[in-house]
Amino acid sequence: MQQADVVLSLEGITKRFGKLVANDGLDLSLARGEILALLGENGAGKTTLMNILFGHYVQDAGMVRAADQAGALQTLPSGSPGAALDAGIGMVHQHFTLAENLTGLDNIRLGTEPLLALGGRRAAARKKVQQIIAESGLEVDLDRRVASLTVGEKQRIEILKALYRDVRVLILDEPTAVLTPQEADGLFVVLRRLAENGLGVIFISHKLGEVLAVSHRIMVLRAGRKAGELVTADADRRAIADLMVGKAVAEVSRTAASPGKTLLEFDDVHLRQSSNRQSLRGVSFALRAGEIVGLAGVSGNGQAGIAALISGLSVPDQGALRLYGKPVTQSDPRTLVAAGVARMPEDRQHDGVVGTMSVADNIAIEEIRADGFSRFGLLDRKAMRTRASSAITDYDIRCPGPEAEARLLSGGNVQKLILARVLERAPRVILANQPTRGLDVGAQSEIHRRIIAARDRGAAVLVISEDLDELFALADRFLVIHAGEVSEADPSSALDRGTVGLLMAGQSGNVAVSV
Amino acid sequence: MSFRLEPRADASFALKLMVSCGAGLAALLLVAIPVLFAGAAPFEAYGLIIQGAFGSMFALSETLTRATPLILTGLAAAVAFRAKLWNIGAEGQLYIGALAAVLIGGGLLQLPAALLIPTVMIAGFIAGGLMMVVPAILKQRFGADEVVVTLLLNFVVILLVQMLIEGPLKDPLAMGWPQSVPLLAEARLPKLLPRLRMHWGLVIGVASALLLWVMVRKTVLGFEIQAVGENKAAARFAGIPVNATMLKVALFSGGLAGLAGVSEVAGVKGYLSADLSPGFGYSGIVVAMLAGLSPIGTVFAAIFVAAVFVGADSMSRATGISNYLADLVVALSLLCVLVGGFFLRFRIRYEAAARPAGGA
Amino acid sequence: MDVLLEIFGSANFWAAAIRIATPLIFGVLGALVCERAGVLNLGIEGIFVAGAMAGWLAVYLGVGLWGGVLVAALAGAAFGLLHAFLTVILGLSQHVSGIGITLLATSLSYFTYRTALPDVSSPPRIVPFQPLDIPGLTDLPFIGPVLSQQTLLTVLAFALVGVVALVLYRMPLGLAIRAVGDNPAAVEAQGLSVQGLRIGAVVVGSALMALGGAFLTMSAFDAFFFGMVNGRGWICIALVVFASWQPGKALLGALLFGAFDAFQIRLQAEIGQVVPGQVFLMLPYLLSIVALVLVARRADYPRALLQPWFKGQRH
Amino acid sequence: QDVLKVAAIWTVPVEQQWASRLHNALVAADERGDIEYVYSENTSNTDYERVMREYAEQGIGLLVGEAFGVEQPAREVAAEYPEIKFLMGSSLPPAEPNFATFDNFIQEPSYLTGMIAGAKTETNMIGMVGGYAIPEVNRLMNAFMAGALSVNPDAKFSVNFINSWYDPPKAKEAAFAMVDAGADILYAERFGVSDAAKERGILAIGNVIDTAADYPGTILASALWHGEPMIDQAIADVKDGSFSASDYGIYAFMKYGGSSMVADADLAGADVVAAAEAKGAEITAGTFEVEIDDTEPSSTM
Ligand SMILES: Nc1ncnc2c1ncn2[C@@H]1O[C@H](COP(=O)(O)OP(=O)(O)OP(=O)(O)O)[C@@H](O)[C@H]1O
Ligand SMILES: Nc1ncnc2c1ncn2[C@@H]1O[C@H](COP(=O)(O)OP(=O)(O)OP(=O)(O)O)[C@@H](O)[C@H]1O
Ligand SMILES: [Mg+2]
Ligand SMILES: [Mg+2]
Repeated sequence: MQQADVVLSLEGITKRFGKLVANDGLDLSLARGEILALLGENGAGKTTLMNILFGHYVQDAGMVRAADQAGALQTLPSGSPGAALDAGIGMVHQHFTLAENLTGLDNIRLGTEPLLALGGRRAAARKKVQQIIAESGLEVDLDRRVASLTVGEKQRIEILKALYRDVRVLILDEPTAVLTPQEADGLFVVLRRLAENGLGVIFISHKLGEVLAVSHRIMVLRAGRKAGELVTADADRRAIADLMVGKAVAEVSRTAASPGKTLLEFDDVHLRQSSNRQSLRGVSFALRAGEIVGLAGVSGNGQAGIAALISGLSVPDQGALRLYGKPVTQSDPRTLVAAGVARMPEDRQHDGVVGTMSVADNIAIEEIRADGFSRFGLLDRKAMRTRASSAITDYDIRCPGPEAEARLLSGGNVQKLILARVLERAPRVILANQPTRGLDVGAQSEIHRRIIAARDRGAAVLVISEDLDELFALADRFLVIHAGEVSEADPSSALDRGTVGLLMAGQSGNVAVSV
Repeated sequence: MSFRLEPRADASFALKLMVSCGAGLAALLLVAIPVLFAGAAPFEAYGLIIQGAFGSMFALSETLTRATPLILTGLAAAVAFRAKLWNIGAEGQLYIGALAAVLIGGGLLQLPAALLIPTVMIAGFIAGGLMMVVPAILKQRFGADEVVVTLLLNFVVILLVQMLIEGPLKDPLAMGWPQSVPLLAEARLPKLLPRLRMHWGLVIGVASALLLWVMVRKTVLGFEIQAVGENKAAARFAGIPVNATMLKVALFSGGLAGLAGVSEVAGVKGYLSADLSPGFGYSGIVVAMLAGLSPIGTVFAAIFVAAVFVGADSMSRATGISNYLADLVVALSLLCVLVGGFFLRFRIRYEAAARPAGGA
Repeated sequence: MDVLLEIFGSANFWAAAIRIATPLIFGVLGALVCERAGVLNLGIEGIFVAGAMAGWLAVYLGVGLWGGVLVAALAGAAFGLLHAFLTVILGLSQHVSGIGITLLATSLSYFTYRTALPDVSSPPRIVPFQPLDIPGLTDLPFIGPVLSQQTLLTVLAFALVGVVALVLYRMPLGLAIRAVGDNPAAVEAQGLSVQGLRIGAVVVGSALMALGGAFLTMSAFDAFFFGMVNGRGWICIALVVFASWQPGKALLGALLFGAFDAFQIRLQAEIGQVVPGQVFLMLPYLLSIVALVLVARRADYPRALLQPWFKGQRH
Repeated sequence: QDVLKVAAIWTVPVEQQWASRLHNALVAADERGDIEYVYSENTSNTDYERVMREYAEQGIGLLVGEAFGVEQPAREVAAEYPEIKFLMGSSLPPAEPNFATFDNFIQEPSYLTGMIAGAKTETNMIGMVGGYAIPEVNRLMNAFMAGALSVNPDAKFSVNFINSWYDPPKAKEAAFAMVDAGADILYAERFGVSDAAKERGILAIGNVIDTAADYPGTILASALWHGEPMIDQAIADVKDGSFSASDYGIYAFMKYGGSSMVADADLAGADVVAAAEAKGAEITAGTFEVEIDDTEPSSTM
């Protein structure tokens, strides 16, 4: 690689958070037109490195240099996103950085014009964005308020935001975590084209398939250090996964299902639309003991409604829900939990844990009024702690102890905490909503193993996921949801990615079954 | 050079002590400015403040008397703020509680003190509580911001009190002054010591703080309130009845403020007038925040605020400075303590501009 | 019925409504600017007092009326800066800081007034802003009498509504302010300074609030009194929510409030006291609550209101 | 012998008309060297007792203040410090041995200003703006109305209480409303009312203090309260040991010079002023008595 080709160079970046060394003397360089994939377990330090590069964090040591217009590397002042933007660096953050009260266009314009310019340059901006949309295929309504956009659309706005600035380096931190396979594929097409035109791209993802498909080079981080670097053409999944985890990752194996009697049944369920939820229109399906049912679909097609119903957060407007044959149409979370329904929320940080409460509290929270954890309205702290200690060992929840605040746990460990909470009671029905979104391969396989074990014990499991790989790894049977209607596709063994993709896009059910 | 804030896990005792002393010192330095401006000697003034707040049994009693309503309104704010229910309406709830006390204890019920005092207290608690339950319901049902609603209700309640004490509740023996009929002797809270104003309200306040501490730390309800306060969505998902819990919080919060009203009428004033409270409801918020929303801390924060006011007020009289100084000293102390609390929560890290590692 | 017609048909009524609304317009605009950037400023009540006192004192000491307006704005800005330091830089509770600011601004104003003028036994007076006299305009029927009872400060208040709307909706600066009140991370990611925007908004918003106070001592009246702000600041906090954080609706809300107040005063003057006076005084507050209940669901909160934000924190 | 130490505790700022009359008298006595005067203003009723005790402990000779909101504790404090004399504004009777009372009984000049207003109104409508409907205010308004009706039975009154002691802008608005409703003379119980009168070019009646110089051409007449007779009497009584728990309120009566009426003859007309002054002479001579009516006045329309 020639010096002149380097558009970005990070040298000896070190960053500590208290005692934790998040980045430990990391070097990285990126060439013009190169797509570099940055891999690593949760908490390996990927986002931190990017945040330093972009100026959100200030490094303890090390230097960031970026090519200027003429191609000469200039040192970037640390801690200034503005300087990074000026140097032609764009970043799509791991979590959305959008003002929801503004339109897509205004989010894109934000910060690009002199603050006191009267009138702004709205029209010119629109023209430019439309041109980028035409070139990239990132279709999105620029005049809708961001609050009303789907996650996929928001992600597209994020990418447009970066492209709008004519960046020479584009950082994408887990951009596909919230995209459908089709959307992700679209994005990769765009990325390849942009790279051909000379853009340097750093791409972070936990999905090895994508990484292999799109990147030129792979850099793996482990615990803040560089664990290895590979040319993509020479890499394979196993090698990368082992490099990330530092040891061999166990394959999850699955035996054939032996479904028993129906445990949970949706009977012609209707649910009205709400601000962030698509309506359900006459949904009927059954979950049987000892099988895993995968619910596939593009997000925003009614999954949220089904999850809310099984979680006890909503009641159907019409139709019935039956648990073990008895109607539970008017239930709330507590009665469902007591009846043996385990619920894993889609957004684990938001709905799953109370961040400022302890691990022990969060494990006990669903049953806090039950006899195990309290008596006469008084908490039994000892019982809560005992339960938490055993959960921490059994589920390998990495945390300082039962009294640690839940917010200090990484995403994977939060998910393990939730598993420990809901699986401990040997539930008969399990709702696993996006069970491994954003988790690294190690955590993924652990969670998959637990879900399959629960099925083998005789639980009925509904897995909702946008990750087809995950569904194929878990599901014994597929349901596909589109526009609030659910259709059955079976047997799952006869399906392939393509047909499920078509079903998700709303093509008729017959296509699928005919394969 | 730039600086970064780093949250502290736990502040050591030494640090707490240092910060408290630092805040106190800063407050003293700031207070010196208006004192000098008014032409008095700062060091003499400092001595007089302490003497005025704690220098005699009388001073101590006055400090504690003033702290009493602040403990209760402070607890009212603390319990609500813990659940992220922003009750700015303790002032109005205080008046409603006092009104209920006067309605019940002003002759309506003839009972011995052992029964009448609890009755009056319960009435005040419920009245104040309902006063907060209404905004909580409006928030749940209609999304009406409770900050604004409770703030506005303060004005409504004070006007209502004015209307009643100029109308149906007016004391016919008060020579036309707008004040309510007096509480029966059986409804009055006894004094703690003869010839001093300190009264049983103080005991009620401290007991409430202890009970609240037990509730927060030891009970399921406290657990649920914490969960709802910290993350509503997760609490709802975990099956905690969020709305019902919020209503309980509202009832407690308003009820405690109502008790503050009862305590003032039954312990100090003896009757209700529109100037019962010089802003105890608002000061309660300050007290609660100074205490970091801790029930036990609230007691000490209330005594601190009361001592600063009583001491500074007394000092202003002794030095001949305008007595508006007292409020100024309270405000300055408050700000210093607030800034001090910041240093307990965060450490400041200075960061030199990044050095390239290993040369360029 | 006749009474109502008579009241609403009179130019004096509308003049009074505007006059009563003017300090609220300043205040509600100031609160709006602060809250749009994500900072609740409960210091408003005290900042009103500070503006009223500082502006008046400056004029009394001879800096001229517009000099007084400037001094008032600067006093407000100073307290705004303090509030911003506490809430934006240090991230302290906005409620408590605000109440602390109110306490500080009020007591400091009173203390300064009393210490500067120890021996007055009746409040000294200044020559306040004079009513408008614009040939052509003030001669018009109806409009004329309404206008000719206002001063330039009222014109300034109305103009500022336009300016604030212009900045918020037609300038990149407004875009940034609206964004920083919704999601500071979005602003930082676009290379703007979250703290800078918030501090600026709080300082400017507080200066606007102080003008509301200055109006009281320099236009509505000509002297400073203890307690004369009398809850007007708090009302602005309610009006902002009522207005859904929009300048146009803020103006409307302030005018409605002014009109109601003017109406109840006139009704009392016309038909005497049929019900206790407090009922009338209560009504604006109760109606505000009712209005709030009606608009609340549609109101769209600055999502980052009350949320401190530190650079380099995890989002 | 040491100078007499006098402390005053006001629940309002000393600019407030009521307090200012006594405050000024005390300041004057201080400047004459008769007493040494200290005071606390804007003291809330909650704090009142504490402040009383603090002054008492400082060893003052005479304490002047307002017991209206704190009758019971004020009397308790007085009983505990028998060596100190208390002269307190109060609606209740004095209490032996050291608790004397007073009030602003200036209904007499108020009656006289009412006569002048009644004679001068052309619309037969007089607007009255008060703070709170308390006896101190009511009795002045009632006397004023009686005075006006005595010369003009057709006079009508519009009464409004703004429920605040200091909100001049609000008082001004209330006054404007009355002007809009047809009033051509305003009774200015509060600050702010005369400003409205001046702006609208009509007349106003002053109360307690003389503000004629501040509003040239506006103040028709004023009922003035003079604190000096009472304060000086009380000081003298304390000094010669004759201070007793009596009602010093009588020193507000015209015959003691505790109150008076001033009128602007140019505005009111010499004959009208002369009539009022003649009535004033009757009052001073004791041949005419103004009724003390503390009930809340209401509009008569
Ligand atoms: N602002 C911060 N304060 C404290 N610790 C932080 C902060 N930001 C990151 N960390 C820590 O630094 C480590 C690296 O985090 P980082 O977010 O870079 O990981 P990552 O590789 O992006 O993980 P993931 O794949 O889950 O996104 C983590 O252990 C995290 O706890
Ligand atoms: N506020 C915080 N302060 C200090 N450390 C934190 C904080 N939040 C998280 N951490 C650290 O972050 C580490 C990993 O967190 P991180 O959020 O990167 O996980 P994650 O897998 O990326 O989650 P997700 O994928 O859901 O975003 C934890 O080990 C914890 O120590
Ligand atoms: Mg990351
Ligand atoms: Mg992650």
